[in-house]
Amino acid sequence: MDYTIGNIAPIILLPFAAFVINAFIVKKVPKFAVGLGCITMFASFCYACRVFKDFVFVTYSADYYVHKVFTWFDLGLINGKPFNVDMGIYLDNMSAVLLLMVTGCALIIHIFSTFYMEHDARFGSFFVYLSLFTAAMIGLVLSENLLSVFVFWELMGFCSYSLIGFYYEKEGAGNASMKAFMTTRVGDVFFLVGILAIWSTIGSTSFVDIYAAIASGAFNDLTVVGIPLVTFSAISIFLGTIGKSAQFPLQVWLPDAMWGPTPCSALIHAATMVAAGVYLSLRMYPLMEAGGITTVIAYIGGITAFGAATIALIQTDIKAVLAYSTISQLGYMVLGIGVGAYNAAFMHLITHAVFKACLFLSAGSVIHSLHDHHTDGHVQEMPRMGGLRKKMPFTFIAMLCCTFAIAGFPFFSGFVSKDRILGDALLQALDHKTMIAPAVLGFIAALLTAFYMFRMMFLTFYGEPRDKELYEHTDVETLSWNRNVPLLILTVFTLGFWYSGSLTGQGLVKFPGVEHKEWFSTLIKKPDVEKFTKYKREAWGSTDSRDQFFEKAHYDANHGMTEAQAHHAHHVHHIGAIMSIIIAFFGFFIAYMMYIKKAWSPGWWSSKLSPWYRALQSKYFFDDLYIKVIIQKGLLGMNNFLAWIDMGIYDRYIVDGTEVINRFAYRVSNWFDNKIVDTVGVDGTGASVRLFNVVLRTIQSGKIQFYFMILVVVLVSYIWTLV
Amino acid sequence: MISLPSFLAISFILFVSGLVVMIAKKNIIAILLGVELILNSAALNFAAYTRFVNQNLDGHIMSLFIIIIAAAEAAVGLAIVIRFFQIRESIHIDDATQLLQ
Amino acid sequence: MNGSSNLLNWILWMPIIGVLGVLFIPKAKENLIRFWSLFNTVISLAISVVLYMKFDQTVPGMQAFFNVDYMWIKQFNIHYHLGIDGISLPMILLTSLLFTICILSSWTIKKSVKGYFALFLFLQGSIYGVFLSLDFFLFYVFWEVMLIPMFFLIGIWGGENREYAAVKFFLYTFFGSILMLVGMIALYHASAGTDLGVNTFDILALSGGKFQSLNMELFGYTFSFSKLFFVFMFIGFAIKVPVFPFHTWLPHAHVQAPTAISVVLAGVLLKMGTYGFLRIAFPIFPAASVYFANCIAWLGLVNIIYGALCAMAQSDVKKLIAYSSVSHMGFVMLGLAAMSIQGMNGAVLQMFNHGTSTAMLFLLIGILYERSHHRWIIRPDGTKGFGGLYTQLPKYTIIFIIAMFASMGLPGLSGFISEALIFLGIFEFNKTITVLALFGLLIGAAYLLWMFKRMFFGEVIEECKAYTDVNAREVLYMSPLCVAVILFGIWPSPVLNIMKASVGQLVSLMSQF
Amino acid sequence: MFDNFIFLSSAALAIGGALSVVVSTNLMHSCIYLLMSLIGVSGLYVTLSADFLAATQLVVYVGGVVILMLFAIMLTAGSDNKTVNRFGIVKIPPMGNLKTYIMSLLTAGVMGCSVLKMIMNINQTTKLGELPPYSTTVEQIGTLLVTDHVLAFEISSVLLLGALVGAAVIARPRLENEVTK
Repeated sequence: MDYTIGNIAPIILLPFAAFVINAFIVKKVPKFAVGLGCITMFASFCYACRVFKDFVFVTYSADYYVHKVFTWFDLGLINGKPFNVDMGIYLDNMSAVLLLMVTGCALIIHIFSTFYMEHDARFGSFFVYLSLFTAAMIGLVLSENLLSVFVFWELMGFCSYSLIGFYYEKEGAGNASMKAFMTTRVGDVFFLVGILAIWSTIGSTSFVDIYAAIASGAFNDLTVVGIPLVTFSAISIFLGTIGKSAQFPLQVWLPDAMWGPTPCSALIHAATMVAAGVYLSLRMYPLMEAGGITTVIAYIGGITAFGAATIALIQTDIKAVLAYSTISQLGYMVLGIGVGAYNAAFMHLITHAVFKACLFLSAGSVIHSLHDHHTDGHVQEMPRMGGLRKKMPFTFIAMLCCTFAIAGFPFFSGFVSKDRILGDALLQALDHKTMIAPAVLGFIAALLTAFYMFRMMFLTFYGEPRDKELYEHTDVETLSWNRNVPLLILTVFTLGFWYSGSLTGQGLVKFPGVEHKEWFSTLIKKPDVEKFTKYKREAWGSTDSRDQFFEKAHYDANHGMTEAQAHHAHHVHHIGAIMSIIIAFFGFFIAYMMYIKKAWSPGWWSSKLSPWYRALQSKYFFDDLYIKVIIQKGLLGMNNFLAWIDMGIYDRYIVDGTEVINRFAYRVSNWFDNKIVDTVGVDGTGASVRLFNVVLRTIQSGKIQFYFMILVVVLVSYIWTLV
Repeated sequence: MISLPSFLAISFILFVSGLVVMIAKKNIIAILLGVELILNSAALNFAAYTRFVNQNLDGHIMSLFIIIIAAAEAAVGLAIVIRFFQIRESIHIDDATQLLQ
Repeated sequence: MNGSSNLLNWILWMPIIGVLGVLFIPKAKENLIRFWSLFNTVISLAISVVLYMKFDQTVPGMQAFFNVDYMWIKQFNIHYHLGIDGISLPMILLTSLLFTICILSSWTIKKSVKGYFALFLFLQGSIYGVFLSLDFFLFYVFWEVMLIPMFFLIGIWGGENREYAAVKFFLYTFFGSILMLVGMIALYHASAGTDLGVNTFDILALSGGKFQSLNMELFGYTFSFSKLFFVFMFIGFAIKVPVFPFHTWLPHAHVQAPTAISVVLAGVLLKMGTYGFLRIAFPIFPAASVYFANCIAWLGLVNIIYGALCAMAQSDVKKLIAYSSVSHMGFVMLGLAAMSIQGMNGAVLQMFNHGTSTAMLFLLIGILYERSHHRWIIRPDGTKGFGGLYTQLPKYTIIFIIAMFASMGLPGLSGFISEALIFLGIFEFNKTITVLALFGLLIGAAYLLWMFKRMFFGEVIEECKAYTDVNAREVLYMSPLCVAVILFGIWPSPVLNIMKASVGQLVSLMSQF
Repeated sequence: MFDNFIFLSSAALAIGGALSVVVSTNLMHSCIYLLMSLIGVSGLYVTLSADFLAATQLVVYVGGVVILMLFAIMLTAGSDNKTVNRFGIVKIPPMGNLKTYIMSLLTAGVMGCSVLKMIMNINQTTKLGELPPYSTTVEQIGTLLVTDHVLAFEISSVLLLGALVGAAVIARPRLENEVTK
């Protein structure tokens, strides 16, 4: 398993090359550009499969990794040490799995886009952005250091900006894209601070060096602005996650991101953009742990999961429901990081990516079919849908499976991952009082998730069509390769056993005769920082020499815990799993009663809880707070004030005011000259000046006679001197 | 009675008159008249000196050349005046101030 | 001294030859004048490329190979001394590139073509002079001479308020120059008292902290010679940068100047200020610079934040970009104040990168102005000045996006690496400033994106429907900058390699104090 | 006695003519006064026994230059009706006013004083009658012109030719196409 540039680099270089080539040819041959984008994506996926196979089937060790660096640029020697800025590849089990997920989802989204965007005027351009977006995400996954992560991180920000603003003739798209970029950039700036803090302390941003530094205590006793450096950098980097993964309080951009075309929403919400934030936090998990901010992370995750789920309750736009559900699920992942469920959080990242991609693509399929002939636009509002399962049965099945997955029904992937997070949260809550709140919020959010997802399903696919005309115009879904095949593939992977190795997940009910193989939970585990201290950096192209101290096959069923602890944990996990199954069914039941049976009226609830309902409608006033108060009142007001000070006061009065001083000085000196000098009687100065003035003026008269006179005078004076 | 100082006095008066004419008059032709007067005073001085001091004819030759040059000067000067008049419709000296510009 | 060393003479006097050529071409032959000027700048560019090829990247100081040194005024020991090192070479390359591009962008100048191009080439020559001089007196001469063409170029070919802007620019800079002159003469007189033994203007001889222990009496107080005159020099250069509070000439000058002049102003002229720090103020007064480093850093921070906030309030595109220059030059000041390898390298790189990205923005605004004849994002009466340009001008928009994101420091484009290096440098120096300066980065993105949103998104407004997309000439002169911005964003080594030895030498000098 | 008479009358004519040129306000008149003055000067030449000079004076000046002047005056007649120049400033009258006279007299006074001072220093008091009489000078002048002063003679001929051609070229009215150019 000796990886060289030829094995890994194509994964990122192929989509990137597609981007570069397509950027130039897309205007001439859009069809070819689309084909190129898809083919390169497929090739990239194949390479990722190979990497995945090597990591998963050859070794079980969670510690094994491939690390290759080359110098990007260097600045010569600093205090005798060379200062190199490195780029390179860091590939371990987590990256391998994530790579597969990213390339796989991206490939499927590419294929679906050929269906969805077919009639768009800028069919080709869309694929240019898609290629770059995917390349950036792949680059981020492959990165070996934080700086390189930041580079791709920002590139993704740029791509999301372009894709959200894809329909640039709409004013709202402009607002949304700008909002997305700026909000994530708030996080990015802090991320950069964190990078700088680490970089300037240990002279490198490589993951390996950071782990080694944590293990060797290089961060100890250092402080930045009063807080320990390790905490400072952990918070800063986690703020990057908050921005990118739309956590509270920077969640405002993600719902607006649906201004982009639906496949791009799928890409942003599932595979790339938001996953990057969680991935970063997972990578930097040792740092977060060392910084002691896991409680904060858990609280933020819990609040996000709960808050976004509540907002999703009342959304009527199908994509908005999905957007808030994304935020909520991301909250789960962050909660998982906070409660130490490293493995489960990552697993939820993967499972969520699959079912959320499927949900968005299904929603896209629905929206694409519903064409309003009056406004010549697609319909996204659920109040105008209803009964669509007869028109598009295949989409319905796909979406239903995904809804089961996200709601955490047994046998589906969401159950496997989410319930392990909740189980760990419960475990933490039992041990520490402070962790009770996040766990409770997590469980309530699970209930709400099941409810609003089924609400969406029922409103869309069940009941009577509420907009008859629209319903009549909708064509019956016919199977097509680029619409249903992607959905089918994703649907298959919403099943739980792909991830857990057992049919139910959790390893609780073992399928008879099948060996117990929880590949996921054994492959991915917290990096053991102690192991990295021994490591010497390897240059690009050199062969691995780490085989001697990294065992390739290693499996620890208890995850490093003692037998008693493991037993306790298993026990709590059982309780958590049962609780969440009950909760999921309860959520389903409420939705059923409200929207199918119509036994309980949603209107009654909303009128009963009207203040809260209003708060939900305005998304807890975050948009108002940020845009109206902070930006419009605060920032713009201050800007205008400053600009007015700058040009209106400072420039006009202080800088140009020196002219007044000059004029005053002139007047004073003039007065002095006239009144003092003249009246005192020293008339000579002024008079001579005036005379001189007269003389000069006369000399320049151009009159020949005057010149002649001068000549005579000069002649005479010459004569006088002679005589 | 007829001695060198008396000739010099006459010449002096002619010279001063010429000078006054040149400066006081604003008419270009009048200024040329002043120039003629001054040239004459000079020529008269040559003739007088050569008669009273060294008694040869060199002064005469000099005076002769002065007359010749005066004639040439008058011809060219008047031509310029006429040309100037054609252009400016004036022979006022203050109109000839191209040197100022 | 061997044959090739005349390269510096050639590059310095080539534009002056160009000026003479322009003066000999009859006024009516406008195209001949344009092509001649273009030809001339292309030759300058070619010479700079030759310089780059022959440049030895491992030598830290002045490259002896290129050195030119003649006695100029013997009585005062003034030399005609030219030299080049890793700090001036990027600036020379930038100047050559931008002037070639600006000649192309000035193709549409209608008013008095001959005078314009003559002055423009003259400006180029004087700027080369500033970047190449190693004698303080010569430096000062070029520094002042540069004002003259600039004054006329703004004052004659500028916008409606051009005289005011030109006079303001002139007086501001002149004020700084006078302080610099005082400092220069003081140095000259003080130099005999040091180990040099003679009065000299030679920058290299003066540098190295020779005046550290000198004191002088002024108005009955005792001042440290180096601190006092460092402040003088600082103000002189700071006006050019411009550092808050000496920045108010810049918005006026930029807004009023014609496009090419704005490009030169932002792209090259502002760098002369920071170049002055690197070449003169820091090496000659290293102790004083270290003493004032904190002060410089805070001023840089104010520049960043204040410039960015003011930019956000502008409704005139060009003024907005002008304030963004103030903000970006603040980053350079931060990098200089850090006085570490990373910070200084970042600062020099930022000087180069800001030159390319801001030049792009100004050129693009100029292109737009040729179509619209106004620059309002929002007119004073509240209506939109531009709208939906994305739909109307797709190619233009793509170039604009590249320029805009380069300017806000998107990774993969040139601004990022320099800013990251600057931040790395300043983080070790002062962490509070770093955290605050990063907000400048945030606001920097905000005002550019907000401007972009208001101008490019949405429906095409009626007025914009007549605009045509960029033509071949415009694409021709934008493309080298696009390539530079992307190339140096992905692969900064070509620029970093030429500067790092020289910068390292400067930093090791500073670190002794 | 006869010499004295000729000298006195010639001197009176020359001085009177010159002063009349100064005070006259009519250009035509002052030209005639100049004629008188020139005739007086030629009379003075006679008293100095420079008969060839006197004749030349009469022929060239009286017969040539003054006539030329008169023609010029007549050619430029009617030129002085404009009292304002092109800058809008009221012009000084062509024949001068008090201010110009004062200025000229001041200048002339200064000049005259210095010249007078030099004249005062001359103590050559020989009377005309005490000098050896001259024979006719024509033959000697002719000899001198082609021997000692032949170069100046030739140059003056060239000068005269040049003046002739130059005057003709300058005074020639421009053709229409030349004027527009």
